[in-house]
Amino acid sequence: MVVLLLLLIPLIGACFLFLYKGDHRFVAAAALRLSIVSLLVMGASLFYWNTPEMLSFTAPWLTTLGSSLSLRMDGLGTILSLLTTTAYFILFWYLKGRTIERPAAFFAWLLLAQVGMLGVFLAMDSLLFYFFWELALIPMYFLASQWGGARRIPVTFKFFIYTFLGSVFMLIGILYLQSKTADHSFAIESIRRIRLTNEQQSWLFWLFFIAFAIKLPVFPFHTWQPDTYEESPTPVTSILSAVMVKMGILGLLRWLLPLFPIASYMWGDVVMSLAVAGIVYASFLAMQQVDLKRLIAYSSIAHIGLIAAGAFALNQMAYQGLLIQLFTHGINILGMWVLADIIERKTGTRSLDSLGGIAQHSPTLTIFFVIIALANIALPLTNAFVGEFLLFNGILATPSNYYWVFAVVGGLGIIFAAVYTLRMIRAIFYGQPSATSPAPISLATHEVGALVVIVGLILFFGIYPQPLIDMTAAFSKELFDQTDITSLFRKS
Amino acid sequence: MPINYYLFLAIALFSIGVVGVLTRRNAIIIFMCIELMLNAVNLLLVAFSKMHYNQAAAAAIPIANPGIDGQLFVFFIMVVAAAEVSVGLAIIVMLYRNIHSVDINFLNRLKH
Amino acid sequence: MQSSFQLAFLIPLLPLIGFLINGLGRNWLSKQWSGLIGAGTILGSFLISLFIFQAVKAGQGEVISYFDFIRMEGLRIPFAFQIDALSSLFLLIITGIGFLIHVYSISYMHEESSTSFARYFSYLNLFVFSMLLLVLGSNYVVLFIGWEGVGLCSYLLIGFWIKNQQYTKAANKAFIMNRIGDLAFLLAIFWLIIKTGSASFQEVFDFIQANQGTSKFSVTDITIVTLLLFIGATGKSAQLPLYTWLPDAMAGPTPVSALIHAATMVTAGIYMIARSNIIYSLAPLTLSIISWIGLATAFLAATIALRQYDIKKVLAYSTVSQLGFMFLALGSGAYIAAVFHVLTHAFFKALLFLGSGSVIHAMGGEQDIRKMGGLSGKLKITYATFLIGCLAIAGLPPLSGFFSKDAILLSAFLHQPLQYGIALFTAFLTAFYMFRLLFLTFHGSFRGTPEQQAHLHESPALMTIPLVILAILSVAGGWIGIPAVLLQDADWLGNFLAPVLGSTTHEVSHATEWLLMSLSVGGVLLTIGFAWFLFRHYRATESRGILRFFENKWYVDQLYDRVIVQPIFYLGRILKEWVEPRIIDALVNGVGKTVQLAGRQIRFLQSGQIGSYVLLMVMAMVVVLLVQFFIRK
Amino acid sequence: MSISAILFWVLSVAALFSALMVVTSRNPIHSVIWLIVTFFAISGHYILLNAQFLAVVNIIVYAGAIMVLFLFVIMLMNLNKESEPARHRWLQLAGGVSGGALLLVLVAALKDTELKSQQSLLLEGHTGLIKTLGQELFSTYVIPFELSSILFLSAMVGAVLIGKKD
Repeated sequence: MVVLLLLLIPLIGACFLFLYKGDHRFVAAAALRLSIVSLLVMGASLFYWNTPEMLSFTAPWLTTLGSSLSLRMDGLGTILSLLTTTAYFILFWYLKGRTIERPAAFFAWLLLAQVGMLGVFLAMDSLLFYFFWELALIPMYFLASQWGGARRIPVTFKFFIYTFLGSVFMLIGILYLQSKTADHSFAIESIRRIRLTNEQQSWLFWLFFIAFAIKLPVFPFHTWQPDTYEESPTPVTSILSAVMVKMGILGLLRWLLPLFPIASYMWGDVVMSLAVAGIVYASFLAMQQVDLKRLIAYSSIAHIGLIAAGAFALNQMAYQGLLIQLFTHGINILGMWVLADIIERKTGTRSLDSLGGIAQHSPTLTIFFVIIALANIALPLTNAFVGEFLLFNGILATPSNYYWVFAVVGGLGIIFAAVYTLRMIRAIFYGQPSATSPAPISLATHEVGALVVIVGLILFFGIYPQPLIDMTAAFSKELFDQTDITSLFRKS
Repeated sequence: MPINYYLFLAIALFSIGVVGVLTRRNAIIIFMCIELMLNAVNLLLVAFSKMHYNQAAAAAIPIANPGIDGQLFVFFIMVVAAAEVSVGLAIIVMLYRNIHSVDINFLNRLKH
Repeated sequence: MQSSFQLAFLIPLLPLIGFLINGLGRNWLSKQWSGLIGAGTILGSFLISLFIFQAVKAGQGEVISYFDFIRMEGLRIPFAFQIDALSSLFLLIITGIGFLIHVYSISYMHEESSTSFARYFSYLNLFVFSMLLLVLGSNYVVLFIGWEGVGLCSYLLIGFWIKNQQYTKAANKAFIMNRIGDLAFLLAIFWLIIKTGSASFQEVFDFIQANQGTSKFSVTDITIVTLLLFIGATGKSAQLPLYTWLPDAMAGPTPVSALIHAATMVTAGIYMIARSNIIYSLAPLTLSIISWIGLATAFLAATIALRQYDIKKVLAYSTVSQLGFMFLALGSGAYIAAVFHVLTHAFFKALLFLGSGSVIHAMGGEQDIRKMGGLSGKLKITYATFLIGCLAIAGLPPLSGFFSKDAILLSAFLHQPLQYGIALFTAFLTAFYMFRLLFLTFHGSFRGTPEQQAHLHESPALMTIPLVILAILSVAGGWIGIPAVLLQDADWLGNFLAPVLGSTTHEVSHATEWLLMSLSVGGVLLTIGFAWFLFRHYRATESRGILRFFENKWYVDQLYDRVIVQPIFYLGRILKEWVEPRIIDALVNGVGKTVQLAGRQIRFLQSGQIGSYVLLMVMAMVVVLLVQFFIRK
Repeated sequence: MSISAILFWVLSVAALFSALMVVTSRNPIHSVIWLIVTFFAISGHYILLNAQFLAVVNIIVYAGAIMVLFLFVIMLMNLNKESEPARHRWLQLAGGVSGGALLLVLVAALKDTELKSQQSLLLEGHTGLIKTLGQELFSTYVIPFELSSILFLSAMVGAVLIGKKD
C-alpha cells in the first residue's frame, strides 16, 4: 500500500498544480511540503511500514493483455525511492523562493516526472515498467524544451528521439518475452520462468541493453547527454542526472542481468570495454571543458561508466558497491548541480575562463563546493568511497580474462577525476577574484540548508555506510544468485 | 468453348484497360478504360454463370435457375457503373471548368 | 585491554575536534585561541601517545575495534586500531614533532588574518588526524583512509595561499601524483581482498604465510601485491618516478613543509611497507626493485640538490634523497633501519625546515640563498640549531643521523656491495649539499638588500624553542639504536620493534663494521672540508655541463610534461574537437539525417500525380499476385 | 469448328482489337467509337452465353446511354482534337510493362485451373431470359434493387450539384 501512496502523493500534487492558477509563491512552498510528505512516507516505509504487504501492491490493470498494476519495493526499489524522495526534497528546498516562469507548470512537470521515475523503480510488471519509463520521459521533454537555454529545441528533440528510440527496442523485447510466457503475462515472475536459449538471450539482451545504454548513457550512446544537461534549466538537469539515469541502472539490475544472465556473461567483455573506455573518454573530455555544466555532465558520464562496468562484473561485491553508489552518486551529483546553479546565477557565467577567485570572499560556498567535489571523486570518508571501493573490487573480480585491464583502465578514471575536479576548483575558486565575481556571494538560508543536508549525507554515509549496505544486502545476494555464472554453467 | 478462353479474354481486356489508365493523360479516356475494365469483369461473370448452369444441368441438380446470381451481379454492376459515370463525368466537367484541362498531370492537388 | 589503550580513540579524535572547532569557528576565534586549540589538541594526543607507548613497551600490542566500516557477505572491514610497537612509535613521532610544528606555526603565521590563521590550524590538525588514522588503522582500508586524507591535507596546505595560482598548481600536482600511487595501492588492496577475503593486517599476513606458494596465493600474487603496494608508496613517499610533486610542495607555508617532510605524509610509504614486511619478506624480486629505486632516487635527488638555490628546494631534494635511503633499507630487508632513519630524519629534517623557516622569516620571505650569507651573526640560535641539523643529516657521530645512516649502509653492504658503494657516495653528496647550504646561508657576507639587512632579527621564542628541542633530539635521538659494535645491548629500538618487524642479526665481523663506519665518517669530514673550501665565500658561477643538467633537475619535469601531460592534453583536445562532434555525434546525427534524407526521397513518390499512384498500385498488385501464386507455393 | 466457336473467335478478336484502339487512339472521339464497338462485341458474347437480357441492356445502357454521355461531354468541352500531349516516355513504358506484367501474371496463375473441361458454349438454357431474371430480381434481390434506385437518385443529385455553376 505504501508504494501506491508514494506514487499517488506526487501524482495528486502534479494534477493539483496543473490546475492551480493562484499565487506563485504558494506553488514552491506547496511543492516543498509535498516532497517532505513523500520523504516522510518513504522514511515510514523504512522503519514502520516495512511488512511485505505494505511494501507491495497489486491491482488489475490491462487484464486482457496480461498486465497488472503490480508494484513492489525490494532492496533496489528502496534505495532508489529513497534517493528520489531525498533528491526532490533537497531540490525543492533549494528552489524555495526562486522566481521561475510559470512555476505551477514547472513544479507539476517535475512531480509528474517523480511519479514516472518512482513507477519505474517499483514496477514489477514489464508493461507497467515500460509505461512508467515513457511517462518519466515526457515531463523531462517539456521541462527542457520550455524552460531551457538558447539551443533547447534541437537539443531536447535529439534527447527525446534518442531515448525514445532506445525504449522502442525495449518494447519489442518486452512483447517478445510476453509471447513466450506460459500464461501470456507481463509479470516479472512469469518472465523469469521462461527458459530462453542462449541465442534468444543474446538478441533480447541487445534489445534491452540499447534502451538502458542510451538512458545511462554508456559510451558511445552518450552524445545527447552533455547537450541536454547544458541546455536544460539546472534544477531539471539535476533531476535528470541524479535520479533519471538511475532508471537505466535499474533496468540493468532488475531486467537485463537476472533475465539474461548467460548473455550478460557472453557480452560482458564487450559491454565492460565500452564502459571503461567511456570512463577514460569522458574524463578526457571533462578535462577539456570550459563550461561548468558540460564538465559536470562529462564527469557524470565517467561515473556512470564505472557503474555500468560494475553491473557487468557479475559478482556480489560489485553489485553491493553499485547499489550503494546508486544513492551516493545521486546525492553527490545533485550537490554539484546545485552548486553549479548557484555559481551561474550569482556570477552570471558558467565559463571556467571568466570565473575565478571566489574563495577569496565566499569561503562558505567554497567549502561546500570542495567537500561535494571531493565526494564526487570518492575520497575516503565521503559517501562515494565505499561504493567505488566495492565496485572496483568487484571489477577486479570479474569472471573475464581481461579483469585486470578493466580494473586498471577504469582505475585511470580515479586519477583523471582528480585532474578535472581539481582543475575546476582551481579555476573557479582560486586566484584573484575575477570581474564576474567582485562581490561576496551570499547564500540564502534555504540554499545553505539544502547544501548542509547534502554535505551531511555525504559525511554520514562516508563514515558509517552500513545502513546503505544493510538496505541492499538481500537484493545483491539475490541478484548474485540469479547471475552467478559458475552455478549457471553447472546447471546447463 | 472452355471457360479458360473466356478467362483469358477477360484478363486481356482488363489488362488493356489497365494499360490505358497507366499510359493516357486524358481523364475522359482513363475513365473509358475503367469502363472497359468493368466490362471485362462483367463478361467473366456471365461466362461463369453459364458454366454453373451447365454444371447443374449436367449433374441434374434440381436448383431453380442455376447461375442466375452471376447475371444479376452484372446487372447491378451496370447500375452502379451508370451512376458512377454520371457523377464522374460531372466531376470532369467541373474540373475542366476550373482548370481548363482534363490532363491528370495538372491534378496534383493531393500533394498539398 | 589495557586501560591506556581505551584512550586510543582520543589520539586521532582530539586533532579532529581541533579541526572542527577551528574550521567552523574560524570567523569568531581569535588567533590566540586558534593556536591554542590547534597546538593543545596535538599536545593532548602526544600525552596519550606517551601513555600508550609506555603500555606497549611493557606488554604486547592490541587491536581495538570500534565499529564495522563495511560488513557484507564475505567481507568485513572493521574500523579498528592496531596498537603495537610500530604504530606507537609513529604516534610519538607524529604527535611529538607535530606539536612542535604547531607551536612554531603560531608565531610563524602571525601575519595572517585571524580567519586564515584558524583555517591554517584546522588544516594542520586535519593533517595530523589523517596521519594518525593512517598509522593506527588495523587494516589496509583504514590505512588507506588516512593515506588519502594525508593527500587531501597536503593539497589544502600546499595551496594554502589560494591567491597564487602557481601555488594551487603545485597543490594540484601533489594531489594528482599521489592519486597515481593511490590507484596502485587500491588495486593491491583489492587483490588482497579477493585472494584472502580480508583487509586486516593480521588476517592477511596469517593467510599469506599459511598459503604462500599454493594456488590460493601464488608467488605471482605476492609479487604483484608487493609491487602495487610499492608503487603506492612511491607516490606518497616521493620516489622515482613519482617524486616531482614534493619539491613543488614547497609552495606551502614552511611549517607545513616541515610537517610533510618530517612527521607525516612522506613517511607513510615507509610505514606501509614496514607494516607489510611479512609479505615483502616473501618477495625477493620486489625487494631488489625497491632497493634499486630507492638508491636511484637517493642519488638523483642528491645530485639535483647540489645546484639548487632555493633554501627550501635544497631541503626538499634532500628529503627525497633521504627517503631513497629509507627505501634502500627496506629493499635490503632492514626494516628496523628504515624506521630508525624515519625517526632520526624526522628530528633533523623538522629542525632544518623550521630553521629555514626562521631564516625566511628573518629575510622577509626571501628564499634564494644567493641573496643570503653571513646570517650566523644575527640569527645565533637558528644558526646553531641549523648546524646541528646539518651535522646530523651528514651523519657524523654521535649525532642521530650517524646511527641510522650507518645501519642502512651496513644493510646495503650486506645485501649488495655495489649498492653500498653508490649509497656511500650519495651520503657524501648529502654532506656536500647540506654544508653548501649552510655556508651559503650563514657564512660569508650578506648579499641581500639593505632593507633586508636592517630587518634581520632572531625569531621569537615560540619559534626558537621548538628549534632547540629538535636540536637536542637530533643529537640524542640516535642513541636508542646504538649498534652492538659500539655499545653492547644498546640497540633498544631494535628490540622494541622486533615483535613487529622481526629482529635483524648481522653476520658481520666487528672489524668490517669499524671499517665501514670510519670510511663514511672520514668521507663525510673530507666532503665538509671541500664544501668549506668552495662555498665559504660565495661567487656567482654559471652552471655548465653536468651541473647545468643537475640545476635543471635532470629535466624530469620537462620530460613528464612532454611525454605525459602534453599528450594527454592534446589527446583530450582531439577528442573534444574531432572525435566527439565529428565522429560519435556525427554518427548519431547521421542516422537522423539519413532518415530525413530518405523521407525527402520517398516524398517524391508522393507526387500527388494520380497516374503514379495508379502505377504503383498496379505494380503492387503484380507483386502481391506473384507472391500469392508463385512464391508461396 | 462449330458456328458458335467461329462466332466466339470473331467476337473475341473484335473486342480485343477495338479495346486496343480505345487505348491507342489519339482522338478522344475515336476512342469513344472504338469503345462502343467493344461493347457491341461483348454484347455478342453475352448472346453466345445465353444472356440475352444482359446483352440488350449492355447495348442500351453502355453503348447507348453512357457512351453518348461521354460523347456529349467531349463535344461540349471541345476536346475532339488530338490535343493530348504524350506522357513521359518512361512513364508510358512503365505503364505498358506493368499492365503487361499483370496480364502475364494472371494468365500464368490461372492457366492450370481445373476448369478446363467445362464447356460453356451451348445454345440452350433460360437463365438469361428476362422473365427468369425479373422474377429473381424482384424476389430475392428486391432490397438491393431498391437500394440501387436510391443510389441512382443520389448520383443524379450529385451530378447536378457538381455540374452546377457556382
